[in-house]
Amino acid sequence: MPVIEYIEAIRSAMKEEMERDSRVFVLGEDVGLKGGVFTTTKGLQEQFGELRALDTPLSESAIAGVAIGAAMAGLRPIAEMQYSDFMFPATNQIISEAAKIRYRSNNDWDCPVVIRAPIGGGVFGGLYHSQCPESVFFGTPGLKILAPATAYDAKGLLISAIRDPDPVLFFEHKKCYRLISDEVPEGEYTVPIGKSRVMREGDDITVIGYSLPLHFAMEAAAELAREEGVEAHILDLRTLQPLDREGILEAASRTGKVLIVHEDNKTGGIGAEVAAIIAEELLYDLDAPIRRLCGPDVPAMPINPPGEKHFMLNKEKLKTAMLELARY
Amino acid sequence: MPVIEYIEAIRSAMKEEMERDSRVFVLGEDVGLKGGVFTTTKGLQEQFGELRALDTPLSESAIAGVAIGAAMAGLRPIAEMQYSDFMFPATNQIISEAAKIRYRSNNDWDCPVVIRAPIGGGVFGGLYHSQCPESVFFGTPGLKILAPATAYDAKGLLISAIRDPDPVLFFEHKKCYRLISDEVPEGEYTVPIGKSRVMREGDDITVIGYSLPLHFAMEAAAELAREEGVEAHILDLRTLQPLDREGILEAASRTGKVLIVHEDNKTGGIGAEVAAIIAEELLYDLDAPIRRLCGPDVPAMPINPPGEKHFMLNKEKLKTAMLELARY
Amino acid sequence: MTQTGAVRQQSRHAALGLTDRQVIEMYETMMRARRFDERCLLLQRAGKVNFHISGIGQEPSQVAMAFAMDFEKDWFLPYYRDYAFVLTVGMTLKELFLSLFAKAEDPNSAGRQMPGHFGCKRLRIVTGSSPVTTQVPHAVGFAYAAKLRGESSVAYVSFGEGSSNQGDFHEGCNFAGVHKLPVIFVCENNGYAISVPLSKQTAGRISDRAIGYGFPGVRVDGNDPLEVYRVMKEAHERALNGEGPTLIEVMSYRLSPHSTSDNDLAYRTKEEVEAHRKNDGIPAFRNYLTEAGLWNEERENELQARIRKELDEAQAYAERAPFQSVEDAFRYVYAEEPSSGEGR
Amino acid sequence: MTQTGAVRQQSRHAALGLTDRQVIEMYETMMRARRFDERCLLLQRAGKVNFHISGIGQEPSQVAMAFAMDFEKDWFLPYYRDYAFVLTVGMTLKELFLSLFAKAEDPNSAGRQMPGHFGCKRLRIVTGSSPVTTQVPHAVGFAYAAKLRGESSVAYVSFGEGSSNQGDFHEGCNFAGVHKLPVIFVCENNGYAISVPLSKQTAGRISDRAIGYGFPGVRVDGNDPLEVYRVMKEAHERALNGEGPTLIEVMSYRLSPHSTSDNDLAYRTKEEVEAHRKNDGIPAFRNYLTEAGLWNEERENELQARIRKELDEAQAYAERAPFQSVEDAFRYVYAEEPSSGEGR
Ligand SMILES: Cc1ncc(C[n+]2csc(CCOP(=O)(O)OP(=O)(O)O)c2C)c(N)n1
Ligand SMILES: Cc1ncc(C[n+]2csc(CCOP(=O)(O)OP(=O)(O)O)c2C)c(N)n1
Ligand SMILES: [Mg+2]
Ligand SMILES: [Mg+2]
Repeated sequence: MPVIEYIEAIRSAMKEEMERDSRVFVLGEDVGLKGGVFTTTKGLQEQFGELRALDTPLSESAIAGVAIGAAMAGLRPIAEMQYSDFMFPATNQIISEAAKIRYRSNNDWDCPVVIRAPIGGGVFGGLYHSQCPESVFFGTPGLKILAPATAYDAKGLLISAIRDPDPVLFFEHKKCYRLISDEVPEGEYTVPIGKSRVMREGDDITVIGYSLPLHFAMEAAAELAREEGVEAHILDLRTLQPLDREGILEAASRTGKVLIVHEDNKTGGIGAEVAAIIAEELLYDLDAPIRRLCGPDVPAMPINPPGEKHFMLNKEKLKTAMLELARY
Repeated sequence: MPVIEYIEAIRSAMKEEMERDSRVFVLGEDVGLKGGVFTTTKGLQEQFGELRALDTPLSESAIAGVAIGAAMAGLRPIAEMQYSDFMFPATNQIISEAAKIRYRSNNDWDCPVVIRAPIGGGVFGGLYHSQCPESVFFGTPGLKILAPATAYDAKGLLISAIRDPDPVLFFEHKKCYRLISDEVPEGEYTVPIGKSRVMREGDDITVIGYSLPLHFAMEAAAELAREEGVEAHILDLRTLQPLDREGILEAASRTGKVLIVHEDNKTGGIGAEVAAIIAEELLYDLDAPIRRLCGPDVPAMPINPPGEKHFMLNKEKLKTAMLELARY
Repeated sequence: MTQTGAVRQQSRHAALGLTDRQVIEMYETMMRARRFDERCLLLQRAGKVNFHISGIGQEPSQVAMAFAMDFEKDWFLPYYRDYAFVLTVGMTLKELFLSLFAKAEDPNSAGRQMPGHFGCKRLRIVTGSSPVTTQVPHAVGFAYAAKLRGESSVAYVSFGEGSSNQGDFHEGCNFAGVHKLPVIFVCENNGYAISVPLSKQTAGRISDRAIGYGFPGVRVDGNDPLEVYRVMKEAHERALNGEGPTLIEVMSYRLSPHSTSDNDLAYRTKEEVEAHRKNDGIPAFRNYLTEAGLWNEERENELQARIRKELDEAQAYAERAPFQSVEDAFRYVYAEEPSSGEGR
Repeated sequence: MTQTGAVRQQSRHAALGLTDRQVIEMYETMMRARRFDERCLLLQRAGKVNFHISGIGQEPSQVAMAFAMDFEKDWFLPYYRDYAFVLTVGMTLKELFLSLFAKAEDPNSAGRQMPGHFGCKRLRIVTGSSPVTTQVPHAVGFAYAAKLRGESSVAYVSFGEGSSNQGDFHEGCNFAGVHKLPVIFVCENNGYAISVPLSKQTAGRISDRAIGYGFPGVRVDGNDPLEVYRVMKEAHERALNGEGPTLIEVMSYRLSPHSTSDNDLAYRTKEEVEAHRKNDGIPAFRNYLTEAGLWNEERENELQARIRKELDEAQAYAERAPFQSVEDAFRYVYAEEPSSGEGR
């Protein structure tokens, strides 16, 4: 299987779905002629024309709102938010509208829109080009939320998102775009929404997370196995809404020691819900308190390099936390 | 001490602070001449004039944004969002601006704004006049979030909020406005932000929550004590951000059996964080899994009476869950 | 109307291409909407329903606008006072009462949403919500879909003058302007946003805002349905010709309180309301029809009796109809069956 | 400039009330901003800094606008290209370099935010962020505070033409229009929003949008700083006289790529850029001064040498300066000491 970059996986998912289904189109700031500020949509306007790879005015609420309207009209829009930090002007359209269209109309109308947004830091983007917005949308029923860590999942999940009959937020980690490459089949495939994936098997500790930090966990796990004989079991949630309850409980019970990890800040993050699920189902199977290793409860990361480094998770921080848990 | 209504407590907090401090003013839709759609700001325009009790255009992002600007300029604005369901257009101003002004300017600027919004259902308001928006803002460091359950706390916390040097979201439950009355001192007093309060002492089970459902818990507790000899310990969080970690741990360890309750939907709610805190600190002191009794994971409550009743928490639902936990 | 002499001037409606039958139907629909609305107010006062939000005073323009649309091809995104509009495009009184009583059979939301929150795919009425103005970008999305598919379809979207101060108005209009999309933005300016009068909502004219988006804005007297029809028809043609959007500001007055929860005398006087009641477009339109020889007292009496009967039957049906069962109350958060994902 | 003969016409700048000294200072500040900006681009290409966002081409108008403001009383909410503006109101090159290098001593954010994200209470520059247009309602809030306190203070706020399509532009302008607040909205129209040209951002004229809010909108050539000054001064006077806001659309062209992360040749040609470079307002203003007898080559050489020295020193200082310590990196999420809560 060819090894491709995470960003290429996303690009090809859009391209192939646009070839397959004339209802699919992309819209957003700079997604057309320029091909996106990260080049995620590069080539789409050449291939599909301006109407299907549309440069919009600088207005996120309209990008989301127009996409929602077009989705209700029967199209399959993929709206890009240039940075997830800039999707907050669209919150009302996402939470009040997209999430509630099916429910409020008693299934008469639906809203199959995909909203893509690059999340996360580590790129010297400073406060407003580094945030993780998951917690803002996570508590809203009616939305689905995806956050792939690998190229394989990025492509397979994005295809699933485009074909999904409900609104999907697709959070791609901008640091993964070129850092992460893995095997991706040539042909069409999908990754099911709502299913987590075991990235690594182990019997000593369980790490549950999503997106970029899982790669730090994998590196740390390899070192811990070699250096300390500690075998970590690592679960990639992949879908944040709906969470894969069974997958979480299975992974947690496997070792009885759980470390939850994400880059979004700790308080009110996805990790709280994962911990709560485990605490309400598996209390007696745990051999250690449930730990969370997350971004600090600080508005956003500084742009200066020591500040950013201090803020971000990395292999060392993961390794320390994992070893501590193993030794508990 | 006089017994007053929850809404009167809120009204008098604003009135007294406006008398005391000329920097304080209120702004929002219909807050002036009409005195608010719930009459929360009634009398303020008569007493303080149009400039300090301002009817704004129908635009929540401007209400928040203008208030933020005025706060940076040294005033103490109280911005009203007519229903919390309608504050989402202001999300960007709240999350990207208010929450980050102090941090991003390294303490050069600050943003002492209060944003009040009525939350919750049970008033036949249907999907968009009944929601609880807590989870949307809870994960954002830099904000403080208050949600009083009693008239005493409503007044004391609102005064604290107005005097607080940082942005505060003040979530008042619209069903409490006239349903809840309790003793409130005549003179000026404050309730500290960040401190929970034990509403009832007991040794069998612990109920932790905030806002309206606590009153259901109190009624259920009284019945359970009488009928079953079960004594519930009930903790009112009052402040959601920052959570009172010590208060939570103390209340949880008192009985070892914890039921968390809120009207906001379960997944991704405040209760998840409370459960996660307990699971990371008190695992070995628990005698039962941590339970959550919350609103269903459904976009919002229907307006038809059986549907609304089915959706809302009530004394019976609390009683059942509390008894089940006591018997665990 | 019989035109006997060649010198006889063409009537206003004929000049607009409206038949006698059509103007009569217009009148009947305004009246049906008015009587329905009055009945709702009555039912709320009688404690039979919790809530009603009234469109009284705005019916003539709403009917006229609907008459300018194509019910087979266009898309409709009406706001909560548009009873007369949705009645014109085909919603029945029974359906409106089912919504008022929040019953399961209500096609708008199965009694989940407040009354006045329209939505019915069968009638090409797009589901709406309470947060104002969110529908404006949606309408632009429908218009964009029409352009992308090469379909001859126009999107109608309405909202109040207060609501035109939301960011979504600006963003939606501007987007449509850039891409010359087939959408008609209708601001129903009834003078108040709950208690806040126009003068505290904006210092400009809503219709003038179109200038900044590069398309025409028109202000029209909402009590003159024929003029409203003319203006809408023109906008509809512009849209179909690929000339882009139009913003229409329909001037009217909100004769009822904002909703049944509102005490309007806290912010306006009885006298002000009574003064505006004199400009009511419905009796004026009846006069027009009478002068044109198309209407008389007998027909009026027949109509009133007919509407009363319709209302009684529809109300009785809706009152008796069941609520959505609690088993179904939480359905349709997501699709129950995954779609095939088939392209076309 | 000496005016010897009575017949000698008054110079343009004198007619506007600007002294010779002032126009020279204006010129020097534009040039300082230009050279600073070029240095930043160089430093980024050399790999010494990660990121710069350039204001090249917009300096003449920025300086002119700042000259129309009152540095003691007004409030400034500049956007990320306003280097020349903040230099004029008093930010130093050292401070700008500290921000570029993201150092602790940077008054804007202690090196937390990207460069170009201004904020400095000492200079009455209000802290800004990256999400565009959020500063527009803030400026209205400053203007409202001035009105409430009865202070003679005007708020300046700027933003790009792309950003004027955000809802916050609309909501902020409309709010200020209703309350006739002392605020000047400045749209720096440089033709592009990253890759998207004006024609794909809007079909209207930005300045025309003011009509819909009931206050004047003016379009002005950004390469003519004296005309920009005149228009700003007028707006400032209107604001102080209680006549309300003004919207000013300053026409310019973004000569640099959007930022150092942008490859602008993906969406525009070298030729287009070169054609616009000919209209650069800085040499034109030098010619004006020369013709007015206020400038010559000697002064020019002296200025360039002086600026080079200033830049070298400031850059060297900032390069050597320490980053904020990681112990301090998470401070100031909330106030560290509760405020006294004292009223006044
Ligand atoms: C975003 C939002 N904010 C506030 C409200 C509450 N609200 C409902 S109707 C209304 C006034 C609307 O006025 P206008 O747009 O003029 O329409 P009208 O009701 O006069 O027809 C308000 C403030 C809302 N529904 N949505
Ligand atoms: C809300 C938001 N969306 C997107 C961006 C990303 N972005 C930064 S600058 C820019 C273009 C701004 O164009 P314009 O307003 O014309 O200002 P200019 O950069 O041309 O001076 C974009 C899209 C942002 N900063 N904020
Ligand atoms: Mg109105
Ligand atoms: Mg620009």
